[in-house]
Amino acid sequence: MLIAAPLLALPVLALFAVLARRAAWSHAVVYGGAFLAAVALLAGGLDRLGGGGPTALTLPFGLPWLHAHFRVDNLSALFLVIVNIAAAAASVFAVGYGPHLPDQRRVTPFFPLFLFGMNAVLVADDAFMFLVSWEFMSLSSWLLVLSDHTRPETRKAAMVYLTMAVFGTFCLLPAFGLLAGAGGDFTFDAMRMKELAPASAFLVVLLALLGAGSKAGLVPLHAWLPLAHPAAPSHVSALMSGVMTKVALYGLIRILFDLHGEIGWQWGAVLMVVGGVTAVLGVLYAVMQDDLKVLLAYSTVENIGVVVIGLGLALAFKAGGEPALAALALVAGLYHALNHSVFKSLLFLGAGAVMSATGERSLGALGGLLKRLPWTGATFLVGAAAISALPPLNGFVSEWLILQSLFKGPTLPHWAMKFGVPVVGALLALAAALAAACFVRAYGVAFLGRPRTAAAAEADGNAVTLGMRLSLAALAALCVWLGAAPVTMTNALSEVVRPLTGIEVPVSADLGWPWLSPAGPSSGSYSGTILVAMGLLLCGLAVMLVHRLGTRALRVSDAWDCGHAEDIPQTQYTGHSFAQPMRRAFGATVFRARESVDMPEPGDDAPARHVVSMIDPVWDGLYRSLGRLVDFLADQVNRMQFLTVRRYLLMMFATLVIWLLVVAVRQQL
Amino acid sequence: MILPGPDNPLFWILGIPLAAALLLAVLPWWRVAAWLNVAASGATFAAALPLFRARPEATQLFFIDDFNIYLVALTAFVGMTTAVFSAAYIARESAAARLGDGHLRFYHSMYQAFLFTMLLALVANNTGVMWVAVEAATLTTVLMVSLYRTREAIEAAWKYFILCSVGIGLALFGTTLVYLAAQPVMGGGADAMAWTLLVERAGAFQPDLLNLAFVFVLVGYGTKVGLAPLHAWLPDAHAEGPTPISAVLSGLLLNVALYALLRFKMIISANPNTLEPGPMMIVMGLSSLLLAGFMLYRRGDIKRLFAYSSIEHMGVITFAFGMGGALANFAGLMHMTMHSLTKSAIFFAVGVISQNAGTKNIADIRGLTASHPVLGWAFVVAVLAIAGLPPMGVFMSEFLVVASTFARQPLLAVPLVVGLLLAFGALLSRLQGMAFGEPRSSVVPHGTPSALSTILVHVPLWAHLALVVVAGLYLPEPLTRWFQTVARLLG
Amino acid sequence: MSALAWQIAQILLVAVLAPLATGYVRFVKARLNGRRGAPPWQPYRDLLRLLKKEAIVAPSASWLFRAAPYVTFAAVWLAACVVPTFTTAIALAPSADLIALVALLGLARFWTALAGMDVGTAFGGIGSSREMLIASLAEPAMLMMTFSLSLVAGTTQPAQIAAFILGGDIGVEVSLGLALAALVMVAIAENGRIPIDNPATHLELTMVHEAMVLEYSGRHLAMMEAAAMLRLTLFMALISCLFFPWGMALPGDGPAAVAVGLAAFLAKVAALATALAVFETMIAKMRVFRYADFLGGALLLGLLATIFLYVSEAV
Amino acid sequence: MGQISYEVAHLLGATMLMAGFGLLYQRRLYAVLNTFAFQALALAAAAAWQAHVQHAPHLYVTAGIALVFKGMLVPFALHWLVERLGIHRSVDTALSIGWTMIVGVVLVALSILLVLPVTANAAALTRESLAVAMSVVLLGMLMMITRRNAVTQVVGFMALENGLLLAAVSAKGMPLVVEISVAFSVLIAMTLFGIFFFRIRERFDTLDLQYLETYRGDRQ
Repeated sequence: MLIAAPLLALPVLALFAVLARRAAWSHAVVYGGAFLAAVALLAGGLDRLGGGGPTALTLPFGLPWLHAHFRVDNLSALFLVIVNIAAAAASVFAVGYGPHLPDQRRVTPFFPLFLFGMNAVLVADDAFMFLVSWEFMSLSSWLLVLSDHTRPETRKAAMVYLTMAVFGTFCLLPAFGLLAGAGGDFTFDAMRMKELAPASAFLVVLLALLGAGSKAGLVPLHAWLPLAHPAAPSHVSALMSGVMTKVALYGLIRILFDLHGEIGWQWGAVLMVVGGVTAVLGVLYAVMQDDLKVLLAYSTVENIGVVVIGLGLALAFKAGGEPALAALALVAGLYHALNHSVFKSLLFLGAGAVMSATGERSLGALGGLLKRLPWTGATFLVGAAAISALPPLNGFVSEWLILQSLFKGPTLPHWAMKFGVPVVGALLALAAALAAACFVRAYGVAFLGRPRTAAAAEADGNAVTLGMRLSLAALAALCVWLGAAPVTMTNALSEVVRPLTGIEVPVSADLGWPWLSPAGPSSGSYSGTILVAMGLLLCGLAVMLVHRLGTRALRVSDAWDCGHAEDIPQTQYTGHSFAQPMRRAFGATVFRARESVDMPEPGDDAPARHVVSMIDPVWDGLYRSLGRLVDFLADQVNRMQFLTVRRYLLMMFATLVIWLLVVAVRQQL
Repeated sequence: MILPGPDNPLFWILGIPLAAALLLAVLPWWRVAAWLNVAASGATFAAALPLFRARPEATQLFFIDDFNIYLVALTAFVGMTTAVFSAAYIARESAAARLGDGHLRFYHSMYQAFLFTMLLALVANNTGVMWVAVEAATLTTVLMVSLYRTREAIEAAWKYFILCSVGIGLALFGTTLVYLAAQPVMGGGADAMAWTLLVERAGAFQPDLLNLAFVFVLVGYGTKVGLAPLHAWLPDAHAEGPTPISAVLSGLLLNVALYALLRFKMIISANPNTLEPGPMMIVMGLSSLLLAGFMLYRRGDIKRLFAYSSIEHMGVITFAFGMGGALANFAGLMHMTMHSLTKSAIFFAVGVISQNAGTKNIADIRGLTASHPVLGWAFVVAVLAIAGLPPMGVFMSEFLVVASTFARQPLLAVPLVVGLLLAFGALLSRLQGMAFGEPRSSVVPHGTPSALSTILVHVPLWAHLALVVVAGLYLPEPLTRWFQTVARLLG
Repeated sequence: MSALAWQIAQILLVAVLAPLATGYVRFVKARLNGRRGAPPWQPYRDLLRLLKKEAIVAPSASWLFRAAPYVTFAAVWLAACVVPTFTTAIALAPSADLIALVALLGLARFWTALAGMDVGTAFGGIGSSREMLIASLAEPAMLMMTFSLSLVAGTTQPAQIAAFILGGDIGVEVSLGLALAALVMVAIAENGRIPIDNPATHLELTMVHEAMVLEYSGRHLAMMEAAAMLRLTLFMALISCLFFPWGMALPGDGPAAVAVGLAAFLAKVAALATALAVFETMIAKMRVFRYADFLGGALLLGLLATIFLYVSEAV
Repeated sequence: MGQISYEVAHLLGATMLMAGFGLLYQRRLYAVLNTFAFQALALAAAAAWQAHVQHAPHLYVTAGIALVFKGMLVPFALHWLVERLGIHRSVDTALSIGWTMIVGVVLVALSILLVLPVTANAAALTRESLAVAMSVVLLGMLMMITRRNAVTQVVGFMALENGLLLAAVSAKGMPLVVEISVAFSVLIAMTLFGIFFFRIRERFDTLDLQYLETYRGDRQ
C-alpha cells in the first residue's frame, strides 16, 4: 500500500501538470506531490528493508495470458530507497529551481512520469512489465532531456540517448526471451526455476551486460551518458545520473544474481575488467572536461565502473564457491551504488544551484562561488569529498569495502583471477585517485579563487532558494551519516544479498557496532564513527593549541603570489591548465592528446595560441564508424528508390524464379 | 451461391459501402458528399458491431471466423475514422484549390468502393472472390493515387498499377494451383475454392502442388503487402496520393493483402507433407525490414518516410508469421492491428502537418510541439508508438516477436533486432527534427483550418492513439481468445 | 586500558617527534653538503615563531583557506596515530587500516590542494595540479603495496601485519622487497622530497608542495609545515612498522617491552632519516613531467609485488 | 474424354506457348501486336475446347471475351494508339532477342521441371496445360522485363494474363473463371485508358518509361 498508492499517484500528477500547465503555481504542486510520493515510496522501501518476506501483487493487464506481476523483495526495496532518496531531494530542489528553466511546461509533466518509470522497474516481476517500465523510464527521461529542445546539441544528445536506450532494451528483451524459453512464461518466478542450456546461459549474460550496461554507462556503451545527462535540467540530471544508472544496475543484478542460475567465473572476470576500464576511462574523461555537468556525467561513468567491479567480483566469488566473499563484494557494490546516488544527486543539484545563480556551467566562466553561494559551496564540498572517496564520508566506506573484497580475490582458484584481480585493483585505485584530482579541479576552479566572469562575480545567492538549500543540506548530511555510521546500512544490505548469495555476511559482527570488519577482525577493519570523533578531537586540539601558543591576529592583504600578484582573474589557473599534467601523463596515449603552440611571426600582432587536440577513441572508433557504415549502406540501398518500373518487375520476377528454384530443389531433396 | 439477406449483418456491411459508392458517384456537391462519406462509413462500422454478438453461418461465399471478425471491425473502424479525417482534409485541399469538384466526387465514390472491396476480401470464403476483391481494391486506389495529377503522382500510380497487376496475376495463378490441388480430392466446383472446406481437407491435397501454389501466392499477394523486393510501388503510392488514402492504404489494404496470404498459409500448414512456408516468409520479412531500415535514413518526404515504415512493419509481421508458434503468431496478429491503428493515426497527423507547413518536405517542418502543441505531441506519441516504444501496443508485439525468436532461433533474431534498431534510429532522428527545435517562421500553409476541421482531425487521431495505448497494456479477453485461435490455425 | 594509554602516548609522541625528525634530516643534509646547518631542533623554533606571527589572508580567500591548515594537520595527525610506532597495542589500531591511512592522507592532500587554489593565483594552481597528478599515481601504488602485504599477511591492519612479520615464518620474500621499494618511492613523492619535489626550493616553476602553501603565513603556515613534518614521520613509522617491525611491543607486553619498542622506533626513525638525507644529497630533481614515469614505476612495482607472490607460490 | 480432347488441348496450349516465344522474337511493334492477337485467338480456342470437353457452358463466355476483347479490340486499340501517338515502330529491347529467347527456354524448362513431377497423379490434361500456362506466364513476365516501351510492356502483361486464363480454364470445374476474365479485361482497359490518358494530358513526351521515372519524388 505504501508503495502502490504513491506509484499510481505519479501518473496522476503528470496528468495534472498537463491540465494545469498554464497556472503559475502548478509546478509547485507537481513537485510537492512528487516529493510526497517519493517520501512515501522511500518509507515503503525502508519498511520492507526492515524485515518480512517479499510481497507480490498480480494485476489483470500486461500480456493477456500472463497478467502484470509485481513484487517487492529486499533487493527492490533497497533500490526503492536509493531511487527515492534522490527523488525526494530533487523534487524539493525543483520547486525553487523549476522557474529558472527556459520552458518549465516541458518538464513538469514528465518529471513524475520519470519517477514512475524508475520505481515501476523496481517492482516489476515479469519481463514484460519490467521492459515496459524500463522503456517508459527512458522515454520520459528522453522528453526531459529534450525540454531545452531549441538547442541543436540537446537534440543530438536526446537522439543518441534514446537510440542507445532502445539498443539496451533490444538486448534485454532477447535476454528475457532466452530466460523464459520458447514456452513464453515471462514471469520472473518461472525464469528462476528454469535451467538454461550453456549457450543460452552465455548469451543471457552477454545480453544482460550489453543491455543494462548501456543504460548504466559501461564503456564503450557510455557515449550517450555525458551527452544526455548534462542536457537535462539539473534536477533531472541528478536523477538520471544518480538514480537511473542505479536502476540499470538493478536490472543487471536482478538478472545475473537472481534470475540466472549458474554463471561461470569468467563472466565475473569480464565484469571486473569492464568495470575497471570504465572506471579509469570515465574519470580520465571527467578530469578533462570544462562543462561542470559533463564532468559530473563522466564521473558517473567512473562510479558505475566501480560498482560493476564489485558485482563482477561477487559473481566470481559465487562461482568459485566462496559465498561469504560473494556476499561481501555484493554488499560493497550495492553500498557504493547507494552512496553514489546520494553524492551524485548532491553534486548535480549543486551544479543546478550554480546555474540558477550564475547562468553558467562552464568551469572557465566560474570561480570564487564559495563566498557568494555559501550553502551550495559547502554542500558541494561535501559531495566532492565524498565522491573522491575521502574519509569519513560515505564514498570512502564503499570503496574500502570494495577494496577489501578485492584483496580477497586471489583466494579464487583460477590463475586468471589471481593475476587479474591485482590489475583491476590497480585500475580501481587509479580511478579513485584521479577522481580526487578531478574534483579538486572542479571545486577549486568553480568555487574557489576569484570569479572569472561577471556572471560568476555577480552570482545571485538568493537564486538558491530555501528549498534548494534544504535539499542540498539533506543530501550532504546523508553523505556524512552514511560515512560515519555505515553499520546500520551494511546490515540491511547483508539482508538484501542473502537471498542472492545464499549466505549472510555479518559485516560488522566481530568487533561491535562502530567497526566494519567484513572478513573477520584480523583481516581488516574500519570505523568511520571513531575516525570522525578522533578527527574532530585532534582538530579541536590543534586549534586550541595554536590559539593558546600563538596569536589570533589576522590581516587581510594582497595575495603574495611570489610577488607577481595581478588583479586580472584570468591569471588564475583554469580548468584546462589544471588538467594539463593529467592530460600529458594519461591523455597522450588514451586520447592521443596533442598540444601545439601557434606562435605568430614577428611583427604579426595576432595573439599566440595554445591549441590542444584530443580524440575520443570510443566515439571515433565505434560510434562514428558505425554511423559511417549505416550511411554507406543507406546510400547503397537508397538506389533502389530510383529504379525503373522494368527493374522493379525484374526484382519481382527474380524473386519468383528464385523461390520456384528453391521449392524445386527442396522437393527433390 | 447464396447472397446474404438483410437479416445477415454481412448484407449491411457490404451493402452500405457499395450503395454509398454508387450514390456518391452521382452526387455533385462535395461538401454533402464528405458528410455522406462519414455517415456511410459510420453506418458500416455500426453494421459490423453485431458480428460480435452473433456470427452468421458460413456459406460458400462468405463467412466470419475468429480471424476476420476483428479485421472487419478494424477495417470498418479505421474506414470510419479516416472518413472523418478526410472531411477535414478535403475541405482544406479544396479551399486551397488543390482539388476540384469533379475530383472530389470521384474521390468519395472511390473511397466507399475501396472500403467495399476490402470488406469483401475479408469476408469472402471463396478464394476466387477474395482475389477479385483484392484486385478491385487495387483498381480503386490506383485512380486515387493519381488524384493530384502531378507528374510524380502519375508516375506513382503507373508503377503501382503495373507492379500490383502483375502481382495480382501471380496470386491468381497461385489460387488456381490450390484449386487444382483440391479438385481431385473435393471434386471441383465451388467447394474446392471455399476456404473453410479447403482447410478441413487440405491434409489430403497433393503437397508439392501446394508448395508451388504458395510461391505464387507469396510473390503475388506479397507484392500487395509491400514485401521487399516487391515493395517498389508502396512508398510512392503512399506519398503522392491524398493523405486519407495513404492512411487507408497503409492501415488497411496492406493488412487485407497479408490476410489473404495468411489464409493460404493456413491451408498449406494444414497439410503435414508440405514444405514449411515459414522460411520464405522469414526471408521476405527480414529483407523488408532491413531494406526499409536503411531507406528510412534517406527520406526527405514525410509521407514516403512513413510509407517505408509500413514496409518495415509489414516485414516484422511477415517475419513473425514465418516464425510461427503461439507467441510469434499472436504477436503478428497483434502487430497487424496496432500497426493499422497507429499508422493511420500518423497519416492523419501528417496530413495536417503537411497542410500547415505547406510542404511534405521533412527539412521544412520544424518545432511542431512548439507551433502546434496538441498536434505536435500527438505526432510525437504516434511516431514513438510506431517506433515500438511502450506503453503503446506495437511494443507488446515486438516484445513477443523478439523474445520468442531469440528463444528459438537466436541467429535469426540478430538481423531482426538490427533492422528494428536501424528503423528506430531513422524515425527518431526525423521525429526530433520535425517535432522539436524552433518552429519555422516562413511557412505558407495550404488553406487555413477551421475550428471544425481541427476537431475533425483531432478526434480520430486521439481516438486511435488512445486505443493503441490501452491495447499496449490491456487486451480485452475475447480479442485475446480470437488471436490465440488464429495463432493455432496458423501453425 | 593500556591500549588507550599507549594510544595517547603515541598521539603525543608523533606530534612531538615530527619536527625533530625533519630537523634531523635537514641537519644531516647540511652536514653532507659541508655546511654546519641548523640544529635538529630548529623546526620547533620555526614553528613557534610562525605561530606568534600575524596571519595574512588575501581578500579573495574564503573560509576554506583558513580552515584547510587545521583540517590538513588533523588528518595527517590522525593518520600518524593509527600507525603503530613502538607498540601494536594501540586503541585506534582496529579503526583504520592501510586503506584508510591512504585515504586520510588523501583527505589532507585534498584540503591542501583546494587551499592552494583558493586565493586564485597562478602558483597555487600549479602546485595543486601537480600535487594531484603525483597523488593520482602515488595512491594506487600505495594501495598495490597494501594489496601485496594483505596477501602475505591476510590483513590490511598495520598492527596485524607487523605482528605477522614478527611472527617470523616469513623468510625473505621478493614481493616484500618490491613492496618496500614501492612504498619508499611513494613516500618520497608524498613528502615532496627529491627527486620529485624539493622542500627547500623557492624557485617557483619547480615547486609543488611549496607552491600550494605559498599564500600561507603565520599560524596557518605553521600548521601546514607541521602537517608536512608529521607526514614525513608517518611514512618513516609506516616503513618501519610494515617492513622492519623488530623491537616493537605486542599486545600484552609489559612496560619494559614497550620501552624497548620506543628505543627501537627512535633508532629506526634516525636511520631512515639519515638514509633519506644521504639519498637526497646524491640525487638530482626530476622534470615535472617525468613524475608520471617515476610513480608509474612505483605502481608497477606494487603490482609486481602482488604477482610475484604467486610466482613464488607456484615455485 | 480420351485421347482427342487431350491432343487438341495440348495443341492449343503449345500454340499459345509458341506465340509467347513469338512475342519475344518480334522486332516490330505491329508484329508484336499481331502475334498477341494470335495468342489471344489460341486462348479463345482453348477455352472453347475446354467448354466443350468439360461440358461447362460458362467457359464459352470466357472464350468469347478472349476472342472479341483480346483478339480484336485490344490489338486494334493498340494499333490506333501507336499510330495516334506516333510511337516508334521498333521494339526497344533491354536484353538482346537472342538472349531473351534463351532465358525463355530456361523458364519453360523450369516450369516443366516444377509442374510435371508435382502433378504426377493428376489428369494428363491438367498436367500439360498447367506446365504450358506457367511457361506462358513466365514468358509474359520476361517480356515485361526485357522490353522498354510501354506498349510492349502492356502486351507482356496481357500475355502473362493469357497464361493465367489458360490455367484457369484448364482447371476442371473451376468456378468464377468468367468473373476473373472480366476482371482482367477491366484491368487491361484501364491500362489502355491510362496510356491514352497520360498522353492526352501531355504530361510526358514519350512513352518510353525511362522518362517517366525522372519524375520520381524524394530525389535528393
